[in-house]
Amino acid sequence: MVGDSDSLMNELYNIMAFVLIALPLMAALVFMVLPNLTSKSYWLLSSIISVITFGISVFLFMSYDTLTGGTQFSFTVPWLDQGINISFGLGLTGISASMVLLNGIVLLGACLISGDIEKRGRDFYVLLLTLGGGVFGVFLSSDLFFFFLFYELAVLPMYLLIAVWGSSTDFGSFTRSKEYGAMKLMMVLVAASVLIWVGIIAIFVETYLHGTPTFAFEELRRLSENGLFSVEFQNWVFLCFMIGFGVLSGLWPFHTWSPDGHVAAPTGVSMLHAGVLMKLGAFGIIQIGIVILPLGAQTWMPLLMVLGIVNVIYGAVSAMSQTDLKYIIGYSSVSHMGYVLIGAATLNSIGISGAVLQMFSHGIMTALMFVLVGAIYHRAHTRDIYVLNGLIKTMPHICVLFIIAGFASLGLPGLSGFIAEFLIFLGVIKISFWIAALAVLGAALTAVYILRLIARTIVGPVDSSLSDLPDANIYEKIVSVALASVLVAVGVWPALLLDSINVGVATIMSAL
Amino acid sequence: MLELIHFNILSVLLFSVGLYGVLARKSAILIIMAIELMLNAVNINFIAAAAFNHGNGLFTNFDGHILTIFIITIAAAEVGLALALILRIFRNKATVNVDSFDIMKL
Amino acid sequence: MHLILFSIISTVLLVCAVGVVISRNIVHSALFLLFALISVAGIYLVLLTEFLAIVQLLIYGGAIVIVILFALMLTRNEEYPRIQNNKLWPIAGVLAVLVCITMSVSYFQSGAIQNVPNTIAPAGVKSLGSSLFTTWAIPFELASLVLLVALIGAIVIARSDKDGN
Amino acid sequence: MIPESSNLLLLMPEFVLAGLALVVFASDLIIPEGKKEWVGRLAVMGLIGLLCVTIFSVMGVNEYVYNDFLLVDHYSFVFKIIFITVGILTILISEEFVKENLTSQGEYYGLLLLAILGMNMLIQSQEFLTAYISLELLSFCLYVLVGYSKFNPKSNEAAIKYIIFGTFSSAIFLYGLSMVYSIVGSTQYSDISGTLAASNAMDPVAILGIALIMIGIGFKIGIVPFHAWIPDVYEGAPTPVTAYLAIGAKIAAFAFLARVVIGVMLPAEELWENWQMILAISAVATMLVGNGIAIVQTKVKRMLAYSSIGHSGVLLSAVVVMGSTNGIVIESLGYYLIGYAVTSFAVFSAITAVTYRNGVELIKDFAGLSDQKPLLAASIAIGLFSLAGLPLFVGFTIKFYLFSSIAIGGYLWLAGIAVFASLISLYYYLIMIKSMYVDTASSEVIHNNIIVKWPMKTVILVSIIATIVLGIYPEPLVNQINEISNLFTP
Amino acid sequence: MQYFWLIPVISFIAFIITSLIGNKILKQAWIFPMLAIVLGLGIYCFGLTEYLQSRFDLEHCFRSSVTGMVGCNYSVEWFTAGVRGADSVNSFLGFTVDPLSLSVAGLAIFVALMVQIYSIGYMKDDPRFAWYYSVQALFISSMILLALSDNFLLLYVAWELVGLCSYLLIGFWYEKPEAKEAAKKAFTVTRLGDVGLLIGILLIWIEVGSFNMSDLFTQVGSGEIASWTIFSISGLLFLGAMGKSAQFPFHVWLPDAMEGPTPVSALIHAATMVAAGVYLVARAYPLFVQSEAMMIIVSCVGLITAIGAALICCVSVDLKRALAYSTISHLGLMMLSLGAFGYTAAILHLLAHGFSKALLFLGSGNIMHSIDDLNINRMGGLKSVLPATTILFCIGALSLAGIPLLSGFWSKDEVIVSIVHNRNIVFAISSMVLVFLSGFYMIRLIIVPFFGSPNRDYSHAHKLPFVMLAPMGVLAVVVVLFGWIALYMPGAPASFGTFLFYSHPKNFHLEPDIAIITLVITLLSFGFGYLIYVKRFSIFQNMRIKARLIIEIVENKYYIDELYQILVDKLVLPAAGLVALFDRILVNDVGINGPGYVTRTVGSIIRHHITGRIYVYLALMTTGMIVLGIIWLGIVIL
Repeated sequence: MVGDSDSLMNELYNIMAFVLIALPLMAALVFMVLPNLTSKSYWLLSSIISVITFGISVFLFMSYDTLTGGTQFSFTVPWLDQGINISFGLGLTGISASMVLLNGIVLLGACLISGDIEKRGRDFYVLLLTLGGGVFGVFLSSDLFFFFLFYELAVLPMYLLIAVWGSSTDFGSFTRSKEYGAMKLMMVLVAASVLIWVGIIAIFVETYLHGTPTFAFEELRRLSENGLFSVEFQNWVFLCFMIGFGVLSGLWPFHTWSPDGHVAAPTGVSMLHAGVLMKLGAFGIIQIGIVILPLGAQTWMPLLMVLGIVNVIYGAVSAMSQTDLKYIIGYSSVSHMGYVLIGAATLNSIGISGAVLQMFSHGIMTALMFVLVGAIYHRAHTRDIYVLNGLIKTMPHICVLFIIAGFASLGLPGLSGFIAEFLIFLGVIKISFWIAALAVLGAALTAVYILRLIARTIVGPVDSSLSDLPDANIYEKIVSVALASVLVAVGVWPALLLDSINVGVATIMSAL
Repeated sequence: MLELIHFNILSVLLFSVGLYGVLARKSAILIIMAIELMLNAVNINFIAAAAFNHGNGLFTNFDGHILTIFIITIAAAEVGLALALILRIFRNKATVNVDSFDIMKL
Repeated sequence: MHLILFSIISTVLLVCAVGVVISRNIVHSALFLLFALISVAGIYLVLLTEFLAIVQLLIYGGAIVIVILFALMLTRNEEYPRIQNNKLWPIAGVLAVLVCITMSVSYFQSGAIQNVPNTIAPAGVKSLGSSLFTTWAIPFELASLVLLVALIGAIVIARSDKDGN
Repeated sequence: MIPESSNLLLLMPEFVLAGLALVVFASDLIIPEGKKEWVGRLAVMGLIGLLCVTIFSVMGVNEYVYNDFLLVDHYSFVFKIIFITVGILTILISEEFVKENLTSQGEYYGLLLLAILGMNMLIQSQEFLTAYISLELLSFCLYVLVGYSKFNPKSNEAAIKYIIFGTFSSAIFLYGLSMVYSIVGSTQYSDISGTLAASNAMDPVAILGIALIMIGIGFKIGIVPFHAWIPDVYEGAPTPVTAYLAIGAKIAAFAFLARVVIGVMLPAEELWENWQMILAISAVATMLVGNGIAIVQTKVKRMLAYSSIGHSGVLLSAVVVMGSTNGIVIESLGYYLIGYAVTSFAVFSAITAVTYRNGVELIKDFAGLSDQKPLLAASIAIGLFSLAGLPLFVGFTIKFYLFSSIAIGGYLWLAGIAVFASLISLYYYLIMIKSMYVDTASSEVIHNNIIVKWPMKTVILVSIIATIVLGIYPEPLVNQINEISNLFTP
Repeated sequence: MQYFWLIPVISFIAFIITSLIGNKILKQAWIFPMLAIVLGLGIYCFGLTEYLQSRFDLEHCFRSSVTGMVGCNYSVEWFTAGVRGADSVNSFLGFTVDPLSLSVAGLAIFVALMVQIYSIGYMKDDPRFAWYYSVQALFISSMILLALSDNFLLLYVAWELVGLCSYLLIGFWYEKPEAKEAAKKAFTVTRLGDVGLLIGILLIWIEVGSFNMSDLFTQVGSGEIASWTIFSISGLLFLGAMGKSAQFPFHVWLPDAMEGPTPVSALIHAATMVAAGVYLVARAYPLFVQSEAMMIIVSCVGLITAIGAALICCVSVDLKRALAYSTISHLGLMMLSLGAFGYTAAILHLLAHGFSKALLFLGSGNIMHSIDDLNINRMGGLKSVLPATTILFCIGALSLAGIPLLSGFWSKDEVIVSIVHNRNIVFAISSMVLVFLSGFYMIRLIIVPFFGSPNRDYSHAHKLPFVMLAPMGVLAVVVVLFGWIALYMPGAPASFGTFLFYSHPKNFHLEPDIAIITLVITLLSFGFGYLIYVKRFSIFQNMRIKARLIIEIVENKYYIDELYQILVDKLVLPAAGLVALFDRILVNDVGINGPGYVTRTVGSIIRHHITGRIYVYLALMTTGMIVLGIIWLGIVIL
């Protein structure tokens, strides 16, 4: 590098990744110590923090040099080099660049719109920032141990966030209390992480017995390339990873925690939960599963593909008959995550880049939908689609953006949903025609239930009881317009994201 | 002729009788007595081993006997403490039957 | 001659031990315990360790049994002399027999026990005393602390407080 | 004539401790009735002084003392430091409790000090008799402490159960020792392991003797067949004593078990292989039984008792893997014990603070604690999350370190079950956290009459900060501990 | 020619501007879209003249070997995914200028201009006037993009955007429940059709490796693609076309789409959007031609749709629905002609039908505007109230009926010629029946509303502003003159046949016998209509009673609508309900809560071994001891 000023800059660059994680977590710790101010002041503080993190994440995304690729901003510090060799490594790859940006945006949105939390504001923001910090950590860490640590850290606050600030709903024939939703979510996610933990330990033991104990991705990748992991080993460890990470990204039989979690969670939390938390699973499968255990990936790819397609169709069909807005969005995110899983299962570069783009676009889409549904619930105190109708009359801003989000989710060209799904279809058609056909059919089914939802609740004659509801407040307006504009921008010009994603996928494909 | 095996068998028998006493008896005091029997069985074993093997191998200066002395002292201390506890519980519940000590279960 | 003496004392010992465990009357079992401890002292004599026999007699026979009798006297309630076994006693019997079998099988199988010279070496008081205070000094100190703790503990527990809330 | 390798100065900490105990007992006479907590404070200052004495006198020493009866090395140094700190913290948290609930308060602190002495000697001893006597010293102190609140029938019942169970198992321990003695001729660990390794056809009497000794120790650490006493004793005992039992006694027992396994078992490879499988089964059973039953508990102390059984199962699985190949297992065990101690203090101190005045027992009585006493609720929550092994707390790193070393030892399936057990434990910890944070305060149990004085507050803050800091940056602590792995090259 | 991409871009900008600041300048909101469309027309005419004088810059333009027409395409890189070089997909924003795109784009721009002028008057007092114009602008930009795009991906993007605009415009008055249901139905049905299109595009990409149409046609031409794949790709594309052009199974949405404002129906559901399906088949014609089976399917579907729709049109009561069915019928006719290798005829008919149907719809708009009712039985005698509309309406209707000298005659005749030549006798006869039916319903739509005795008072019918009549006049002129281009076109290509053709240009030549037969049949149908509706002969009344059952079926549109409704209500929704129930009960309560419940019960069972009594604990301990002892003795002794 030229001159020391550059190395200083380079130095400054490298710790930027660390700052991005440390800032929310430090802020959470500081909040704990602060004397208890009003919830509003904590809201203000956490919004400032999230604006800064958003700035850094945009900076990281922008300055990711798409020509060189590989992991940049790498920052490693030996953490525990006695016995088991764990070093705190961070690094930004092509894929994690867009994911970091996604998390920056969604975290900022979540903080801004949760201004209406009165009860124990401080604890809410402490947990929210820990959640955000944890997710940043997962995307940035280049070390298996810290990947898992941040992965668990992101799951930790979910219980309290949902159980304390959530809302129970009574559906007549069955009730979903917030405690039930929170407990189920926590137990399913930690049960999934049991599988991942066993997998990680198995990998570490292999490296330890091989004489080079390590957790770093690069090392593991190099070891697995020159054949350290036998095929049977890769098979069962990849299976653990697939199910473990799959559960978090709503894999079919284990998906029920996500809709129930959404129904119970407050708006900001379900934004982060659906927008970002579910992406950790898919990110894990791609970043760890495929890179470190390529042979295992190849053996289990058909199963993941089939489960993915089941996810898509099953999610779309069950969304069709839901009566609660959040349930519909919950099942639609299960269906969209099915696309991501199919994309990852294609194991070809188009499919995976489609999957990553879908992760990004679905993240933004669901976050937008949850902001709007949260706003509707905050005003109409019900999410039952039979009760709500003709909302566009009273809340034009919210409803127009809801229509935009709906059309993005059904894959209308010009919005990011289409490009991502199209790339996944291209990836899948190379594998098998029928799965691609079913996937496209899934998109059509999405159209059916989205249009049914819009026709039933948004447009149509106004009910007398709902006629005096106020429109979105200033924060909801800003956040929703920002998210919608991101959707349109990525939809019209996907090269914004695809350049960095392609580079990231290239490194992954070289492992296969 | 008298061999070590006889003493060992004797201590085994005494030990198992003591064991039966501990398991079968209802009154706490009798359980304490049974434990005394078991400890005596242990002492017999120690002294017999020390006496017979004196001289060969590591059996130098009658460690068995010293061990017995320590065991007797500890046993004495233990009986004292156990009976104190039994009296305290008798004062509260007017019975020493082990069956009735089950406020805390499951 | 030793054999005859040993067999007499051991039968007395076992009879009394069984008596402690079987008898219906609590005072009888206490007395049986006293005789059992005395016959153990006899066993020590057979093993030519007079000092230990005296120690056994004094401490066990004298102190411990007396304390137990005191405890029996203090904890009299309506069904004073009669004591029953708890309803688990058949299982206890089976367990005790099983333990006895396993132990004795291990003794019979063990080669080391067999080829032990069958001469009994007398243990003089002088050698016991010297090794007690030289090689085993640390355990001796600890034993004293244990006695101290037992003492304090017994007092703390058994002391009846004035206000006795 | 005291044997030649008798550098008694190395036992300085023990003598000082014994003296301190006697001084404390004596001071009880002088200090008037109302001010008994000063006895405790004296004891604390004494222990802090003792801490310095131990650090200066015994740091980095590694030699046999007193004709190979005791081994003063880094292993015992680390655990001595742990025991003293545990003692200090226990005295601090029990000050309020003793003042409010117990009679004859002075002796309480003296017994605690003697218990610490018993633990120190227990882990230093290289010979079974000293081990037995210090075990008895420790157990006697604990018997008395458990039965300390005389007028509470639960405490009496717990003490009776504990003493009967204790003496019965020490009788078994002694019988095992006598069998081993009649074969080996001496009670030194080195001699026993020498004869065991040498004798080709393993002698049944010696093997059975070792088995009975292990059963005696097994009772102390509370693994499956011998765990039945733990719930009743933990529930019956006064809360600070429960804390001491769950932390101090458990660490001492496991340190002693590790000492015995390394000293006696490892040299005899073939013997140890069979033992490993038996201990592994018992570890699995302990984990599942402990965590399984804890789910359905309604009383807080009983739930914590079963959870500590679960943790003993985890620790036992670490002992199982303790092959002579690598020191990593010992490091992870030591690190786990320290982490466990710190976290349990965070939980137990807060629970003592909550329960000492209004005798609350059920989990649902903790409802709404987070509104009335946020610090206590936060301390319990952080402690429980760390016990469940969630990140950023010390619980996660210690569990990760331990499970990786178990897996390295070749027992990956055991590590898998251990991870599964910590999942189950998360469930009932969450129930507790739910009652504190989510449920609203029930009318009849009011928590705001609790006043948390400075000693309790310092303990809570110290343990919370330690739980978080050790979780985030364990480097210095682990460096300290990993010298004990040189145990394998004495 | 290379500035064609400006047309969609300008109107897209107009869309953005109007939607952003529309409601501020409510009344003048039409300025920007109007400006955009005029500019577009200018660029279009400039480009058209440049093309006609064949001033091609050879670097971009070349004569396609397969279709034989000269096309110029310009493209710019859009995005590329996957590892560059290895298996990656790169997409381009490209557009092609060739006779097909020129003609369809011309139709779209011209009719859009007319409709925009018309709707200034028609939509004047609507509260969301600005939103109407912004969506109009978006529609025009996406329609032109559809016409111009040179690769299937961009085509699909435009295809969906056009669907979106139709959804927004049908559901324009979203307060009315029927409007929102119609919009939902339209978009869902077209979306189901698009599934086929998308899968087809995926298959194309697999075969050809890129979305570019010219690559596909070269590969098809050189025979590298197997016949089965050609059939499946073309079948899937045709599925999409059927969806958009409301062919037989997918036609249900078009009649309901009449809920939207009439100018919208005129522009979208008459001229441009519905023609997109025909345009797609024409664009992919080299593909369709390769598989004989496909051509038969296209013609059969076209035929069935045409006949079925025509029958319904004869009995339908609502004027706009009647016109919708006539559109479906004519689209079926175009598909039939494409199926019968009548490439030029189909496109010519598309243009002619576009202009005349737009005229008819604007006419119905006038009626709607003045008397606010569209039920033709309640009208009658309108010629006295709206003389100008009557004349214009008649011109449009007669042109579609195929009266000579009007544009409809030329194209319809050309279509019939190609059907007779290339298809067997069944098609010929049925096309004759079709001619009769179209003549009959056209005359019916003229007589019943306009002539005959007025059966309601028209006193309050308000006058039509000039701005509504002018565009109809211009359209009428075009309808009259347009037919002649079949004979003569300015510039290099002498006539339309040589301008737009498939594989070899062939000039238009009038087949005297077929022309006469069709003319006779049309006049016959006129007479027949006259007898029924003016003279009201009794024999027709009792014939109507006798054929009660058949008419009743036709009136309810063969119950297809009800069939779909039943299909959805009885099959899809309950199935969805079942899946949701299955999900909640089986997957959730059993699958997820199950293990939790099992562990809890196991926990509560095994806790009973802690009985609280000390001797049980001790017994437990001794059993443990004995078991261990036995194991050890077993190991040591055995």
